[in-house]
Amino acid sequence: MFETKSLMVLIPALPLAAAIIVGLLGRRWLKEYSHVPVVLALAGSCVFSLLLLKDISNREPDAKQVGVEVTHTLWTWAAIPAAGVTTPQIKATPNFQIDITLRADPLTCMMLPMVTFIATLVAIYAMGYMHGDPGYWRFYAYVGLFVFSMTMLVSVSNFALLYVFWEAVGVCSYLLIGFWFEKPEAAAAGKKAFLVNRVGDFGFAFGLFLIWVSFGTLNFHDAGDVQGVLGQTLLANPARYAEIITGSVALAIPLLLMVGACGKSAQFPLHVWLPDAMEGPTPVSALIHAATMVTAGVYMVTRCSPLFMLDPRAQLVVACIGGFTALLAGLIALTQTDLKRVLAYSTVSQLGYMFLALGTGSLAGIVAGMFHLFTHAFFKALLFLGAGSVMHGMHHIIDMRRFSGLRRVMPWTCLTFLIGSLALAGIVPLAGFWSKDQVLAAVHDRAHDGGPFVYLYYSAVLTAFLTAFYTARAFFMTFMGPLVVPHEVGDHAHESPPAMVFPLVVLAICSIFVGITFDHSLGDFIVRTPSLACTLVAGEHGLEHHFHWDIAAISTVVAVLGIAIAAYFYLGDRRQINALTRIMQGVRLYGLSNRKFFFDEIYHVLFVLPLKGLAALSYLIDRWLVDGLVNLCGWIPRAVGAVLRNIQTGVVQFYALAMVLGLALLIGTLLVWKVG
Amino acid sequence: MLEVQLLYNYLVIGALLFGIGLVGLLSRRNMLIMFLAAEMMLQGVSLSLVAFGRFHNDWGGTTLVILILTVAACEAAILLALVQCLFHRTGNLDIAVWHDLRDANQPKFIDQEVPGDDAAKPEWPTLTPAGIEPEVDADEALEHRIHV
Amino acid sequence: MSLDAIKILTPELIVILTATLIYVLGAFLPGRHWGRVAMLGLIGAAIALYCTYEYRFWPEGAQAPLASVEIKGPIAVDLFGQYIRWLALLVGSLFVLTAQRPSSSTPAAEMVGTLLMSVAGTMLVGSARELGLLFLGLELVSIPTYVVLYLARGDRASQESTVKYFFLSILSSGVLLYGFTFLYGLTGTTDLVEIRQILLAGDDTLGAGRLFGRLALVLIFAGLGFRITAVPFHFYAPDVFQGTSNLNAGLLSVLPKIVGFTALVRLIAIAMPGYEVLAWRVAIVLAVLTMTLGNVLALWQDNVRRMLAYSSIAHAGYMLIGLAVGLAANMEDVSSVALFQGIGSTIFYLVVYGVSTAGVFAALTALGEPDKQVDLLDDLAGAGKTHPFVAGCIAVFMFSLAGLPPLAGFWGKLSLFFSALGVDAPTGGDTSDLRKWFLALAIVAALNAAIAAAYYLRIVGVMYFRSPLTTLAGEGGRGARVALTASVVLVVLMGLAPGRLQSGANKAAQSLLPAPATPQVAKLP
Amino acid sequence: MNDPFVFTLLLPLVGTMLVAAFGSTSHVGARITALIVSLVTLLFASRVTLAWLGGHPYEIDVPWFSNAAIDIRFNLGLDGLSVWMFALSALLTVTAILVSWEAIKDRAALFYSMLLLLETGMLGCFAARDIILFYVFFEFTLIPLFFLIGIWGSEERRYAAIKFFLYTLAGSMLTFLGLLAIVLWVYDQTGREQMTFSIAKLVAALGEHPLPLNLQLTLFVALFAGFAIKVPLFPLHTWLPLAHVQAPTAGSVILAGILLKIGTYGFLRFSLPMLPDATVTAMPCVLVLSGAGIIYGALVALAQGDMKRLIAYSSVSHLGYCMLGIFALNKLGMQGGALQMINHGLSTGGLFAVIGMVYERYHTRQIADLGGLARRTPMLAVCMLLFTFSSIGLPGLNGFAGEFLILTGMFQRAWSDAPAIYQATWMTIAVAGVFGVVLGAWYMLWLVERVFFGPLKEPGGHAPAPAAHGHGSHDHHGHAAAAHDDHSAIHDLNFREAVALVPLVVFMFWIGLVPQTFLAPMAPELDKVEAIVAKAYAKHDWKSVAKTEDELNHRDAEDAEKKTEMKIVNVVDQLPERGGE
Repeated sequence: MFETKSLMVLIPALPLAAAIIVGLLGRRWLKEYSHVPVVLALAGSCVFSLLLLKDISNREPDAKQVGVEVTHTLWTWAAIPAAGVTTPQIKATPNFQIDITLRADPLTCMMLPMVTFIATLVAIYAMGYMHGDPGYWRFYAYVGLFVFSMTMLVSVSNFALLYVFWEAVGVCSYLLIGFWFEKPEAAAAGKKAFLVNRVGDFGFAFGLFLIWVSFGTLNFHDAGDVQGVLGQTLLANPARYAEIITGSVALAIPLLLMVGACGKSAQFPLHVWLPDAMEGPTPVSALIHAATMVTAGVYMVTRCSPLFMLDPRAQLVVACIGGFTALLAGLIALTQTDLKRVLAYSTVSQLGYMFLALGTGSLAGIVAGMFHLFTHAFFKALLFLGAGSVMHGMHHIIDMRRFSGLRRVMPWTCLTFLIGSLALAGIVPLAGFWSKDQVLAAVHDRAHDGGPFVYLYYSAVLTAFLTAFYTARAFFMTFMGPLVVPHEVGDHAHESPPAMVFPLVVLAICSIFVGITFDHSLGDFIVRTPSLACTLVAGEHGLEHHFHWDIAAISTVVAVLGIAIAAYFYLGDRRQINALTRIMQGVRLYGLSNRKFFFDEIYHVLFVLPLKGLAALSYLIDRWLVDGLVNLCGWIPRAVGAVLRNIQTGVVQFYALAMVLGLALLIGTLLVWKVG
Repeated sequence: MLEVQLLYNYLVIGALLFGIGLVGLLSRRNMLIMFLAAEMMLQGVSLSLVAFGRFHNDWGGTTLVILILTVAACEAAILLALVQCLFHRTGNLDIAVWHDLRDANQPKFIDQEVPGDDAAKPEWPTLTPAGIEPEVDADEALEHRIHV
Repeated sequence: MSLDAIKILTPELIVILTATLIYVLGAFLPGRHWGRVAMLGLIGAAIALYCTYEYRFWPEGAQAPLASVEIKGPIAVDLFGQYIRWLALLVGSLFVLTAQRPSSSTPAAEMVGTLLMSVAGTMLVGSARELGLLFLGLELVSIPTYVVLYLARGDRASQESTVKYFFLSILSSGVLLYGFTFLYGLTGTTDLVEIRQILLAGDDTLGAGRLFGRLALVLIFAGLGFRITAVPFHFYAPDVFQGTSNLNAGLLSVLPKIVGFTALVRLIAIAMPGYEVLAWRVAIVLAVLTMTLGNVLALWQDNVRRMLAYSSIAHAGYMLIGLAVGLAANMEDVSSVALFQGIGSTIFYLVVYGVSTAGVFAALTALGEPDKQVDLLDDLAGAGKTHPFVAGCIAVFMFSLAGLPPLAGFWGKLSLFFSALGVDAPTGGDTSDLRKWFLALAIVAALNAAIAAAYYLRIVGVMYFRSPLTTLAGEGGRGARVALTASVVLVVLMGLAPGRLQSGANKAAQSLLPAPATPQVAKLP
Repeated sequence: MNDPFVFTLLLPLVGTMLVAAFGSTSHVGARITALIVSLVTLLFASRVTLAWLGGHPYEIDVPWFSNAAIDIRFNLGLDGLSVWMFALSALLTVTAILVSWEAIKDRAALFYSMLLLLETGMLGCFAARDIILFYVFFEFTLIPLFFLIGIWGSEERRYAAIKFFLYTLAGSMLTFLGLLAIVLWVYDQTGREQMTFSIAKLVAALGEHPLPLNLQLTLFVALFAGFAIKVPLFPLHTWLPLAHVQAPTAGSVILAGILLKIGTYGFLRFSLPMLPDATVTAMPCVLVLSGAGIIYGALVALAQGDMKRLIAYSSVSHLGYCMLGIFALNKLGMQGGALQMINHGLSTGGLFAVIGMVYERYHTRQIADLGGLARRTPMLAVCMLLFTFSSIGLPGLNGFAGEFLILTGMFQRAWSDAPAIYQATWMTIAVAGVFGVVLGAWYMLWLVERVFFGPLKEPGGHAPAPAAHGHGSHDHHGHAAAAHDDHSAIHDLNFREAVALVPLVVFMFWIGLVPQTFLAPMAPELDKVEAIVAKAYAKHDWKSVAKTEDELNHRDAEDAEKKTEMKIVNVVDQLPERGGE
């Protein structure tokens, strides 16, 4: 009943309105009711997203248009006519025009419902979890702000605005991580997250500038006669891409965009901030650091897939980063004792999977990546919320060594956590299996013609095994074994209130059915996005689905093997695992994994200390050298004065003598000079 | 041609007078003598003026000379009053006494004793008979030279 | 001198008569209100000056514009003379006001009378057109200054300053007179305008070639250099200022400068046309030395009057710039108009400097008390709190002397820099080296202004930022306060509307030369 | 003459008298009068600005010091470059008065009159269309600030006031010579009728008869001396931290908010349009200096322990961006630079106001003494966060709009149309610019974290028992009983302080969300300047002129006797006076 353009505006507007209302009124009036406007707004925008999804899905792309897209311009952000980029490719001097334009195409329509649905569930969950916290209203204001920024990030149609909401989402995560600002670790973690994101944005900004200089515009869509970077005209004949950006620029733009994506989605070089982000409240971790914000990087790479297609080396780099991060995160997650840290590293690992899929460079790979993103959002949010309810029960203690056998105390959390773990491990009926299968299939197809993709395939399988192992380990250590409860909790360890259990159940159901229902339909829907529909990406024959029995078999075997070994070690009396740990500690491998491969320390030594040293040095220079020079200039007149002071001896005859000498000098010059 | 030659003679003498006056003003330390030297400079000027007047057959020069004389008389009057007051304060006519007004960091002007004629006969140290108070030479007390 | 010449001199006569009246009556009638009588005298002189300026007593024939040629006799009643006489009266009245409450030891009548005498001397120099009268005017300024210096405070320091000033002054007047002799010798006449014509005519009767002329030039520069405290002759200023009272220091820093620059302009710029090439080089060298030494040494001084002495030396340097430009631009084959811009700016600066300095010393007198005057910079500490109005005025004067925009000093510096940058040598001649000299001069002047701001700020800083050490009595007398307010109003007014004064100064400079239609005659061999 | 311009400028002057009259008794009278006067001036200033935006600008053009030869006019009028700075000056003065409401007790009348004098200077400076008038107001702003820093500053105020005054005066003396030389050159070229001082006529005249290059370079160095010190550009910035740390809050707000922009405004108004060839020749050098300034300012800010000094060095870095934008010499860069001038005014003005408020409460500026203030004063922490995000260029706020345009402009200059020999250096400068953004985020957030987040720590009162800190477990329900004795009186943001900050926040969001409303009015004027400079850039051959960095360095201009040939005509003063004066 709503017209498409008004839908597109309403989806981000509702959470913003709610955030402003709670922000202004929350402190004095709403207090404990400040969740009401936010939850309603999120639910509303979720319904609108579904309506938009239905509206876009039944639009048929006409012949000459590549894919389906609807753009709606709100107002002009900045317009500098003829800002002038003088490159041979661009004939007229383009003007620097940035308008606030929203777009709706299958890719956005897939992301919007996912984000809003999970956000609503998390908001409901947080009613229970954050109950009684003095900053209750502040939490919901930030959540509203975050969902607004995320929905805008996904539906904006200009690189500059993508950068804008890229950083806006970063700020919301800064505010939410540092929610309990009295805790110094939380404040430091918030700052760390923001700075690492900023480093990522450093690369992203340069990508932007290169695009502006090469294309003469930053718009995705075509605005008037200006051809958008991913506009219809360019996508119609992708050969012109090769003409516009050639050689090193073709490699530079995708890599720089990848740096931005790494910063946001916590990939290998810039992954250090995500585990520390666990300092924030758990609903935040569930919403932001599992389901929505971290996926922004994957969304952006998919959106710009035509740019990535230009240079195979770029795709390889993306794949390698993805594969390596997956493996690395998997290894670290093995020895983590903090349940949330385990889940954090599993998120980094699964994101690595998605980038690996995108890196294969085939349409099937991209679709697999997006599908894995879609399913991962659900079961990872479920796992985080499960961990949250454990913390809620265990008086905020999440160290797995302090408790075990909680299945008796929290049956519902245990059941839903089990479903989530199995989904993550990739057991057959559940969501994880189908999406991981598609990813492995894509990598397998690419591995046919040899080259590095073969090793990536093997590392992917190994990571699958590791994922299964550490998920099962986490589940067994928490819920299996004798009931041990940390002394602070005393005797009142309890199941979480219904407000927290309901989202768990809903997410569990989704984790079960999402995989099967959307296995093929999601792919067919996404392919109609303009950037994916163009021949450069889709190739001649588009997307065909065929189920790889062999890969499905391998992944299931590997998953079951992982769970079995975990069961062997962690069920029962754990003698073997303790022995194995001691061996590993002997050979220092255990420390390596537990201390997160010392990346934090490396970065501290490589970047933080040198810069602080340089800062101290430059302050010294400023105080002594630069200021010294200025004072020197100030000192010269005084020095000259000090010398000249001595002629004023006070004796009259000295003065008379000096006067006569001056006169003699004058007369001497006029005799010698003979001028005039 | 005689005229110009005659003029040059006068001018030379005038210049000499001026020079001597100037040197006198610089070297002597007695205020009265300094003033006299200044007057001598003016005399030199007057002589030159009269010579030029004579040469140009114009009375301008001589009128100027008369003006100079009157002004010199005024200055003489003022000087005498001034010197009388200064003598009243310091007891001698030495210009070098007046050097209190000087730049902050300048040392006091010490009047180096010019080695007088008595340097010829050195005073050997003589043993004074015990018990007699050595008599103090009056001149030693004054830190300035008596005959200025 | 014919009767009408005396008519022209009525203002001077009135001032001198008042002075004598005060002397005579002062001897008989005790009482200390001679200041008011002196003011009456000055006002009378002003009225007289106004009348003569309005030619009411003029002989009928002389209705022509103030071309001084027609009037024989030593008086040059051209606009330049009028300008200087008005300035003398203005500054004179400021000093007489400040002198309303002399210290207990000074005889009031004699003090004020002598003050009037020196004002009369300045007016005489302003209108002198003949060597004799010029010398008389110069001495009429110096001799009363000896007396005033001695009368100031009767203690050892004031006596020392008197004797120092006396001897160095007679030395410089001796040198000056020797310069006059050669000038007279060269031309055979003592009338400046005739000297100019003879030198322009250029028949060398003496056969001594350029020697006598250049000797005269240098000697006159030396003689008058003492008056305007140019560098090699500036030595007396700091010591004499330190020794004497604030009133005398003001007197010494303003009147001799007015007299010195008037004489320099009349003698060198006008009366010796052939010798510009040497003259402007000497003027530039003197200007640079004077500015730099004045500013640089002022940084070290702790005594207020010593610092202001060095500041007055520095300002003499700035005024020499105008003179140098006037001289450089006055070469025969250049349109002599540039001359006025140079000398015009000097005269304008003279007014600005005169009023500001008179104001500062009036303020210092106002802050002190007759028997214990303000000496050290620390005495002024905290004056901003204790005497806000007087301190405010001193701050205005300091910023004006530093040349900061909203005040008169800025326009003085503007016109000086303008003339320095805008100097244009003879169209034919090689302009490059002349240009280079004057550009360097402008830059040195700009740097000096920056250095000068340092010690002016120090005074303002001491007054406003520090807490008072000694209690400032502030009974310098109502007269000093009136003088202070008058000069601060003048400085601010000149700052806001400098237009009329600047064009007045330029026109005064123009009037120095009879219409440039004089025949351009070949240079002396 | 009911021209609102005259009212806008005269009001603060009248206000000074009023404040002196009312305020002599108690500081309450003084501050209320000052507030009323500044609000009325703000009203008039906005009326003038809106009139200009509405298309029918007000202007005054009255002869001030003009005779036959010289024509100095009292010529005021707004245009693209100066309209926003004019309005911002009036706004920030109100903020400054509100911020120093309780802070200033002794000699309040003198304080507020100096503040109003400063406002006249600023308003006049931006509205002046005549060179001498500009210079008069440019120097006039020095005196009030000298007193503000000198009398009401903190420990080293005397040294800071004198150093600030002398440093700026030395530079501006040379600028004065440069301006006079320009006027004389135009006078000579246009046939010597009357010497015009109006900026528009000079630019037009210089368009037809451009100065020879070496003369242009000398004048550029002279102008550079004055404006670069004011900006402050990298090597000449040492007066800024000293002046900022020692100045009272109101002084810092106005000094950072407006006075620094007179330098960049000077470049845009004088150096670029009048000396285009010299600007292009000096461009590589200035770009290197501003790039270095960005990184250097950020690094030194990182190493600071005093809050105000940190913000001062951050302004060095931010103004490095402005200069980078302006000297990128393309449309994007210049519009970004002009916009950044306003943004920096708002964000740094706000930052100094907040720090002033913290100082009012705790009487310390040392970061080490403070901690966790967000719990004690939450609203103040929110404002601090807002201003910090604006100053580190967070999108959605004003900082981002300016910085994005500047960096895009600089990249475009370095990438697509830079001469071969300079391409590498300009690329590194562009990289330095973007890296500066990261550094900016680091030291600003580190400041906010140490002062506003973390456990509550207040100077004097002992730090409250820290909440139990087990790993992962924390006590967020109740707060440890904080027994701080004398700090209970610390109140959060009161109404007056809120009123001082709210307008800044409103404008920050407005510029952030819709920068176009602020860019459009500036565009025509900037495009004219850009056209002149672009023409000079086009015909400039890069290989011949190898400009050494130190030759351009301002300090040489200040010390060395400059011996460059300069052909300037003398001032002809018509002999007979036509008509009465």
